[in-house]
Amino acid sequence: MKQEKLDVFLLTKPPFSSRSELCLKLAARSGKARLYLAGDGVYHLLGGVEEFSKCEIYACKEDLEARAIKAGKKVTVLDNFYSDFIEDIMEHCRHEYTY
Amino acid sequence: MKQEKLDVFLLTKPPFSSRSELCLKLAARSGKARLYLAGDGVYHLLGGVEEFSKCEIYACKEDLEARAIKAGKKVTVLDNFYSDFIEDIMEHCRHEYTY
Amino acid sequence: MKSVFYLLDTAPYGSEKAFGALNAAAVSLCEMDVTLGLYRDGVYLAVAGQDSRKLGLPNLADILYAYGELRVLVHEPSLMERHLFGEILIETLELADEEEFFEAMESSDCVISF
Amino acid sequence: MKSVFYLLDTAPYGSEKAFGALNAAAVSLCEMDVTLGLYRDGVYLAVAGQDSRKLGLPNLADILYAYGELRVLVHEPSLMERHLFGEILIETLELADEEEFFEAMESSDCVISF
Amino acid sequence: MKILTIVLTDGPYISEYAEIAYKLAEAALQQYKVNIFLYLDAVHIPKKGQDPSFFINIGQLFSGLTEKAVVIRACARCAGARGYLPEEEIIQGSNCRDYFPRIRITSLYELSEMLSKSDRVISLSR
Amino acid sequence: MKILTIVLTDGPYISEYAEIAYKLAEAALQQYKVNIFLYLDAVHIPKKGQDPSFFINIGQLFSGLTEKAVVIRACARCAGARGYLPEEEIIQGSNCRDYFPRIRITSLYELSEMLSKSDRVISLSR
Repeated sequence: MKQEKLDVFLLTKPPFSSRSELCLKLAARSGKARLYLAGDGVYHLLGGVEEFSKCEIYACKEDLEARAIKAGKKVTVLDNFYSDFIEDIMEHCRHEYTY
Repeated sequence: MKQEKLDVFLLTKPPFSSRSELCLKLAARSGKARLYLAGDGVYHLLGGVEEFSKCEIYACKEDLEARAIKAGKKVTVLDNFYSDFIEDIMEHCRHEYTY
Repeated sequence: MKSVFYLLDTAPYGSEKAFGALNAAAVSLCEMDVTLGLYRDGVYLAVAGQDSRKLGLPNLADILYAYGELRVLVHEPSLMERHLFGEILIETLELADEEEFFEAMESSDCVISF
Repeated sequence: MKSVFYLLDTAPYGSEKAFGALNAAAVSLCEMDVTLGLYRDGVYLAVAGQDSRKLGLPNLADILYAYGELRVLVHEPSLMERHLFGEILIETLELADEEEFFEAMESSDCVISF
Repeated sequence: MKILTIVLTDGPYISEYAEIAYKLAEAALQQYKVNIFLYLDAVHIPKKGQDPSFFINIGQLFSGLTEKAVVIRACARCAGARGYLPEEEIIQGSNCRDYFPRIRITSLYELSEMLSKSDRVISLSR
Repeated sequence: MKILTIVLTDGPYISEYAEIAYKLAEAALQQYKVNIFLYLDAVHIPKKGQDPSFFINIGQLFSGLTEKAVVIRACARCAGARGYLPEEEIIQGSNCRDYFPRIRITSLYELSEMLSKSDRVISLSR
């Protein structure tokens, strides 16, 4: 599945944080990016980050549940979020950023 | 001097902080406010906070020096910033806010 | 001080601050008029249906329900900005426009921020 | 990792973070290509003439001078926003527009944020 | 005598609020009664043995305030979470052996009591 | 074996990054070598005796990681400033009696060494 070496972004900050803005700018520049949402990062789904960003988007299930946030169809909700993320950054990615 | 009971604001956060924005909004609503700038709050002087705000403005000398920020003529630079601030909030003020 | 306004502008779960603000507000209830104001990222606390068991953290919505007598104001413009207007919110909370929210701060004897 | 980009977006003196970023960048100099990027509130570190003696804090501008071989990029749009363009800046620093700044991040093997 | 209460939520060094609180307390203590309540990360402030080579020793500053009658209390839940545990015995005015003398761990209700008795409250938080 | 290094700057409870770092390390340690460098407030994480009634005990989580060969080091300057002092003697793999076993206070140069030997670096900071 994850053959292509893409840039990987882990976003744990909520919208309106300046780090979030930086993260989304870098992801947009990358063109080919996977965006992992965990912690307060899952709040980006409320604003429809999956609609305006061209990234593949993954979200952490337990963080969604805690915050009562639903993920749209374009978002992959991962049960083993951290294992999948680790495999991605260690094996399949070009550059990794965390914000 | 400080006879009139005004609202007093202590601002220690830099511009673009959401707390700074809240502080300046509340100061504008107050109409009669004294604004004390300390810590990173002194960076508001770069944007000319003394021009667009109707408050009397006081700034902490050692914080200006550390950050190499100069205060304009409308700003009172206090040597004994904290003593003056304490006297103001304990004796002469209606409501005190810290951000 | 007869009244205190606790201002929470941090999102729940990502930090201990929301839990800290709730506890501080709760213990003040017997001695003072208490308002908890949810502002900016603090408004995320208002969303109904939170289930934090898998995170091993206390359910903050349950704490809000447990202190039903606590007055909680939700800053409407912050809700709107965060696309929370369509979401189901905890029903014991009070929506406040900016004017009402600021008036509640101004009419409290002190404001404590988290 | 052969190169590291330290991102500082916090103002000096109000927090230990600027001091921490400078130290981390300094110790990395012998083993890696190091860039310190001043972004958002981090650009306040670039102002010349800092004198922190009365605060009892280390003079961060002096530390910048002491590590003259450290590459420090200042994000120009952040400088502009903060009305710092008219101020005298520490001359050893390098101004970078957004494109150059992001390119430096992208061409580093890792980014560490403060 | 009027009463000033300062509420802190940040630990030392990472933020300047402990130092600002010290300066506020120092300026106020000659004329007013001063309380400081340590909440969340601020419970790290009174830890003994701080040795900040480049910064002012915040623990010592706060210890000095207690010698001038400033009352400093730390939230029991926040302190316990961070490994500062209250003991039954009070030694040199403190119930925590990790803390400087006279600085005590108390229930959060003490915050409420401090607030309700105060003429002015200053809250400093990142 | 590839190496992952995680750099932390926040203390426990006040931010979720210690927990996220734990989950990342736990997910990585079976296949990769994992280092964690504790900087600034993160030097509070390995303090013994944490008793968070409502939260997960972060100190114990990190202690558990060291049993699975995760290397955890704390910056000497940051630790010293906050009252965690290194001793000459190493007991149970640690040179700080306030810390859990196997977690050691080291020079900041260790961060640089960890970074230069790593295949991937994750930095988590408020």
